[in-house]
Amino acid sequence: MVEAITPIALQNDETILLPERIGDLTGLDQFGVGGELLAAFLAAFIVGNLMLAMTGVAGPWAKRKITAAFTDRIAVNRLGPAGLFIIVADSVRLLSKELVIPEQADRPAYDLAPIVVAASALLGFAVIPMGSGIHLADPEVGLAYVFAIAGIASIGLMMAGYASSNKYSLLGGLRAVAQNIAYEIPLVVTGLSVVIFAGSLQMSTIVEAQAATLVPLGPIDIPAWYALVNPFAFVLFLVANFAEVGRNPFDMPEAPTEIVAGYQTEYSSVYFVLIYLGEFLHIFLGGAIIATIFLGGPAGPGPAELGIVWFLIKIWAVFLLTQWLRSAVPRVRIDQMIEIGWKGLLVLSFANLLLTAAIVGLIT
Amino acid sequence: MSIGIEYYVLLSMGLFCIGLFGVLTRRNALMFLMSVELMLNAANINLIAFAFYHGNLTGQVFALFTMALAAAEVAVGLGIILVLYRNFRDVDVTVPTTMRW
Amino acid sequence: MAVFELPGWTALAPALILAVTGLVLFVFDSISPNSTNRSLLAGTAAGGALVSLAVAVWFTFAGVGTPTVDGGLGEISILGGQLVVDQLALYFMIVVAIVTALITVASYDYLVDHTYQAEYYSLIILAATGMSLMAAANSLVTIFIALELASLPSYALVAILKDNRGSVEAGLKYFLIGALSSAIFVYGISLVYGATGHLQLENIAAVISGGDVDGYGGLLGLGILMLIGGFAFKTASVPFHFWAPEAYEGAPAPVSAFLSSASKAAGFVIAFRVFTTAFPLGETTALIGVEWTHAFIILAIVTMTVGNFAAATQDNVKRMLAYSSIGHAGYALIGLAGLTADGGEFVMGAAMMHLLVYGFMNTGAFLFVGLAERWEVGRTFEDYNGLSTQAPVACAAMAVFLFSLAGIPPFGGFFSKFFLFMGAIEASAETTAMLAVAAALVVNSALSLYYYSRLVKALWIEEPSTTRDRLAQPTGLYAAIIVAAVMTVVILPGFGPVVDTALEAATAIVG
Amino acid sequence: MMIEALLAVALVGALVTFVAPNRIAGKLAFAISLVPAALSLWMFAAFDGSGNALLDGTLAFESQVEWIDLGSYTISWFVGLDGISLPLVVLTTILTSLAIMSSWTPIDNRESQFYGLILFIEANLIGVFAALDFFLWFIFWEAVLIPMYLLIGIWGGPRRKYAAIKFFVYTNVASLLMFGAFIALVLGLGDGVTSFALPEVANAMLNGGPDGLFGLEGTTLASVVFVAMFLGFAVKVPVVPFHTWLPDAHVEAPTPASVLLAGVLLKMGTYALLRFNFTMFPDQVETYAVPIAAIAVISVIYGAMLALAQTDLKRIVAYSSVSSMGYVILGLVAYTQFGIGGATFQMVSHGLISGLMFMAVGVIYNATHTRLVTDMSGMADRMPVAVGILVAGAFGYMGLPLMSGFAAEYFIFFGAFGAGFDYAPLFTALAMFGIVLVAGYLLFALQRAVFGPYRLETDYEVSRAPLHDIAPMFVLLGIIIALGVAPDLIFEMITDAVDPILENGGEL
Amino acid sequence: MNDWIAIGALALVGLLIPFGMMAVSYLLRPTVPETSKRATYESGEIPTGGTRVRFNIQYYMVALLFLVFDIETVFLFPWAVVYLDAVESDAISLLEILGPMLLFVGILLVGLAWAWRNGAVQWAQTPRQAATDTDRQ
Repeated sequence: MVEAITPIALQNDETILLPERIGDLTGLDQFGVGGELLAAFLAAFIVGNLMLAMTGVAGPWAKRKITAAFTDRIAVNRLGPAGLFIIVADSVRLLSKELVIPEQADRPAYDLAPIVVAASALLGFAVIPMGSGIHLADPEVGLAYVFAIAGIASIGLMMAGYASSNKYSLLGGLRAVAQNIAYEIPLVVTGLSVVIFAGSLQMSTIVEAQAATLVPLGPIDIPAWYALVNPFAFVLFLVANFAEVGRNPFDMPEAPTEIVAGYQTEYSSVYFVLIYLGEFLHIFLGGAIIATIFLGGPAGPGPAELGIVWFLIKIWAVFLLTQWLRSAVPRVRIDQMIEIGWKGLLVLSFANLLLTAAIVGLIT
Repeated sequence: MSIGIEYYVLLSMGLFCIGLFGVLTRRNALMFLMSVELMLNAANINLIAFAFYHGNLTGQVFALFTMALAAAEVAVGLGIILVLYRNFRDVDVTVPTTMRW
Repeated sequence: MAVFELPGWTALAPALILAVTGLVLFVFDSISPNSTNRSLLAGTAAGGALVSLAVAVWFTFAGVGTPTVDGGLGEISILGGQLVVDQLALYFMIVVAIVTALITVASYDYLVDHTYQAEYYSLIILAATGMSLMAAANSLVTIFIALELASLPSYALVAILKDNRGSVEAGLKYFLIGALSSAIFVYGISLVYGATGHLQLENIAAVISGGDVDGYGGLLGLGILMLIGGFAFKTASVPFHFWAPEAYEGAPAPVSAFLSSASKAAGFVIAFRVFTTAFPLGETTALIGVEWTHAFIILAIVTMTVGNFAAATQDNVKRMLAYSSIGHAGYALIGLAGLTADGGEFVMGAAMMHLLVYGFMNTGAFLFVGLAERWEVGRTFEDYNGLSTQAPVACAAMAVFLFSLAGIPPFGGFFSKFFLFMGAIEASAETTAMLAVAAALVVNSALSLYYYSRLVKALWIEEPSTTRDRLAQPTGLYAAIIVAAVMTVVILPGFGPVVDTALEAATAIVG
Repeated sequence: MMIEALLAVALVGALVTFVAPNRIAGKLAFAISLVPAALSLWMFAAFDGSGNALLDGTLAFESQVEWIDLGSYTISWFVGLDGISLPLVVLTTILTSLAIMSSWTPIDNRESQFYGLILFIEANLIGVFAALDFFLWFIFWEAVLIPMYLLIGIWGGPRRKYAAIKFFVYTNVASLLMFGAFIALVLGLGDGVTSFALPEVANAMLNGGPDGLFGLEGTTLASVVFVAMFLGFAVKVPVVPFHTWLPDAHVEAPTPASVLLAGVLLKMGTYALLRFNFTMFPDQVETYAVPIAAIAVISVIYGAMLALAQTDLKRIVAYSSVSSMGYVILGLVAYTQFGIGGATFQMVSHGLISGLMFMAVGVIYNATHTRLVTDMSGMADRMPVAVGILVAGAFGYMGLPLMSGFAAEYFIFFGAFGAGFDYAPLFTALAMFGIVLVAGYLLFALQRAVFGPYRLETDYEVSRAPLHDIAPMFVLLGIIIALGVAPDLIFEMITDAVDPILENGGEL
Repeated sequence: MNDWIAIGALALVGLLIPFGMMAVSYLLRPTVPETSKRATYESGEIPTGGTRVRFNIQYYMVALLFLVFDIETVFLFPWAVVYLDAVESDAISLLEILGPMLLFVGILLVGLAWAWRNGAVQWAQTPRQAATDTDRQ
């Protein structure tokens, strides 16, 4: 009874994905499966390092610059143009620090946590269409996949908090989990209100659906970006997303004034780098999701080859917003955070979902 | 890319047996719960694989329901285990012996 | 009687009414979380159960499920046959509703100064919803969902006395074995699905009859075996009976009554439906090489023997009742063991009658134990000595329950048990093993008379071992117990309609 | 609907009395029990049936309603009276009223429950004698046991628990045996019968009989069923060697319960024997006539000898009942008009006489708190009336002419002499020897207990019994003498019901 | 070309990068073993007590709540996906498409309201509540 399993649900295959392009360019696709695998690996390598580079820029440099600007200071400006070389210096500094591991640390978990945090964030980008053909994979369950992968991070945080055997870390981890789960549901449900418009979970389809014209405004057409179609959902999603990535005003998992640094208290050297990296990747992943399902993905004026540029601009805009809030908004208390999540956002997101559905049903 | 149905069945049976083993050997209520979850997910694998195999979606849909019910079961179970801990200061299923077994 | 003018889904009314009642209770509790307004909550719950009962009875007499050739409305299938309302379904909906009503009324007194009033009642009602959905479920999906809907609240109910170690332990054990069995059940479902490619019972039967599953005989057989495991848990029969004594002894008495009567009945209705509808005996035997009735013959004998012999050795009344309920599960299993390729509706009908009568007498017996717990007279036979000097009426009712459970006239238990015996004899024409079952039935009944009359002796003949002060007379408990006793007696002259309904339902499902 | 009325009155009365306050329970129960008594007497007067209930005779007060339809079989509410059952019904109702009155003195705790149970028993006894559908009959039959079990268990003497359990177990096992046998018979009859109505089963048996079951062929099955049912009923009667529960039960039971036990419950066994074995299985009766007769005679002699050895008055009466029941069996197995008729007559008469004896003993016991003949002497001085009635009853037992006992035994012996089976005269002669023994032990006991100088080994102040203790005994004595003077009061209707039985075997 | 191969490849990369960085740091970093520095950091104080502290029950409540609510989205996903097609195909009325989900969410919200009113999602209790239901936790 050896029979092939034939997938039922068909996906739209017209989008040409990065691995195939590379296969064409390098001629790897003649070499059968092996070639395909190699091509896929190359593509993944490109995407991975792109993200790495972005975080590299953001973490040591952009973050400081932005915060400095808000606090009317001049941040790093010694090394290189506009102090850009601080990136190299910082990475070397951090990597060459001694790795101090607490005695009662729960070892395997303690070591795994940073990797989980970093890798989970990176994996999310697999399905994000970044324009200019930089689109690694396009499964028909893309959106669900992203939410699922992003959710893994909280496991990593919990591991970190638990394994460090430190009261601060434990509390931080718990807070991180409580916060993630509190805002996971509003996030997903609001995302679903977009799916109702697009009628698919596939990222490429969602992006294409936003290419339509909402209202022609003189010469330029306002595109049907869902941020414009359903701004309410956009705001909800934005708020929930900030809580998900644990940034102000929802950064009590690592509230330095309360519990030192939360789950990362006991981490140093490369482990700290990884967690730090993971957090920034998460911020960018959140930005990527927002850009994709609300801001039309890589869409923008000019030729399609510029897609990646527009996409990066949108991501960085979200990043900028997070940093802005970081310096502008105070931190909420844990109980406030929980109540906002369960009593406010959850109800609002359900209401948004049903209203969207009703309106869509009525107008069509 | 096509994989024979029997591999899926073998996988799920393996998973099921692991879960059963855990159920039979573990004394910690939480481990017991996890083992049961393994068994349920083994069933899910079966359902989805067979759904592809038979070319109808019934199995997939049922798998969704199974997940939901499994979660509900875990919720109730954790609640009971919490009360257990309150009363017996332990989550070892062999500790409570108020009534003879 | 304008049932047929209503849309199809209203045929589920008995279950839906219960569901709504449960939600209403939740709303009550959301409005005033700490309210312990017992009369309101118990009233709502009992009211819902009674309305559901009334509707089910109305449908039955309005002819829902009776074949249209007999002037009935035919069976109504909902959601494309996922649920089906026929006589079998209605019959067991009635059983569940009756038990639920008794329980809720009795709980009114049992739960005095209990913190979680509303939760308790809504859990009871939701579990009842699940059970009456089980009666109507016609697809392995709906069966599993209804089963869980009935089980999950039950776990919580058993453990609802949070500070009572016995209750918590009982809840844990009930939950662990329940979770295990439901996992096995789902795996069985997945295997059956793999073999047949369908989850709806008729389609499964069609595939099996078509013989399209040749390659998967083994898979199917294994799946059926696992399904039997699931039923065994729900009906508290071997091999998944371990939980029963613990759960029933530890749980609050009304909950024990609920589980041992309604839950058992619900478990049996899905067993009846699945094995008669989905796995037609002849064709299935051709595929898996062995008749599944043999499994039930063995289970029936072992279960009734284990239950009764264990019960005979108990000193704790509640535990004795728990084991005896295992024994009764064994009796009811005869209804499945006696099925034959070309009939057996009589024996199945007998099992259904037994479950109905059992719903009254067993519930009453457990409620009496609840009354005794309320009086705090203790748990063993000795503690019950001479209760009749102080509470003759309740003790008379208990005597009625016990003699009826033992199956001696003039009580309802006599007829149902005798019909089971007749059915076994009848079936023995096909399978000689049924003679052994009939013999086991007789022997176990004789044995059960011993330990039941032990309790009667303690209640009526022994002198009180200790001097008790006056015993309270809680209204609700008394009312429930007396109603149950009256029904146990009255059902004997009224057995005609019961037999007709049960036999018609069985014929409809078997034939 | 008369029978339903009887049952309804008794059952409702039982419930009412059960919940009535203890003070008035006794009087209330007596008042209620008068209604069935009156009704049954009216029915006795208005009796218009003829022939045997099972052998398509015309029934009196018949009513039949379909009850349960099992497809292949139907069970129905089917009651009716014929010449055999009517006298027993009357006996039941009258004896119950008198028993209730006679228990006002001895019963002094939980009265309401006591009288409620008595009335419940009465209802079921009426049902047993009136029911003509096997299931109906069996339900009443079994329903008698539970209240009697409780009566003995709660209000009995020192060894009451043992006695109650013994009674319960013996009779239940016997019922189970009999029940299984009858079901096997019905199944064996196959399509011959479509219901459990006794007449139908009887007809099916008499034309053709069963056609085998589980590999047994018809005649074997019939014999097995006959033996099984005979054993089942024999425990109830009881006959030696199944009699051991009886002395315990009688001695431990409170007086009124013993009255009912000896007066009516034992008759259930013989009545069932007559209805089932001796009506449905004429061939088997002829086959097993000799062993049955042997058992009967053994019961007579052995019972009498045991009675001779007792010093407890109650025990003496109990064993004497065993021997009297032996006469009944003998009469039945004789299978002649006078035999069976006499047996039936003996049921009634023994019911009356043993009831009388137990009451008398009870009255004496109430006063002296002892029943041992060795403890007392010359009671005649102190309680002349009670003792007088006791003596009268004893003479009734011995078969003094002009008392019902004489007529009954005369009929039986007359019938047994003419019986068809081997050695019938021999058996009868042996049985007659039993009378001598009866006279022996009764006179011996009386001579020691009630005559001679007054001596009492208890420190109770013996006074005359109150009227409501004596009155029932006078009533009974009256009936006994009436039946003795004019047996045809009931013997006619009895023979009228018995004759159809003999048409299927035996000789008129 | 299956998408999941690419995703698997990215997973590989996602593991390679951390391990690479670890390798680099292993080459660079010094190791000066000294036990005192490995003690648990509590803002420089001497660590007190174990780290397995019993934390607020509310974390647990919220987790349970999440377990139930998050799983319900399992049912929302398929519905949301097919919703548009279902609406556009006028085979079935809007009520049949929207009604069940309204009912479903309605029941969910009843549950949420119950949890809300019974303080499952409430971090700190007001004194009144603490007085009325002490064993709520």
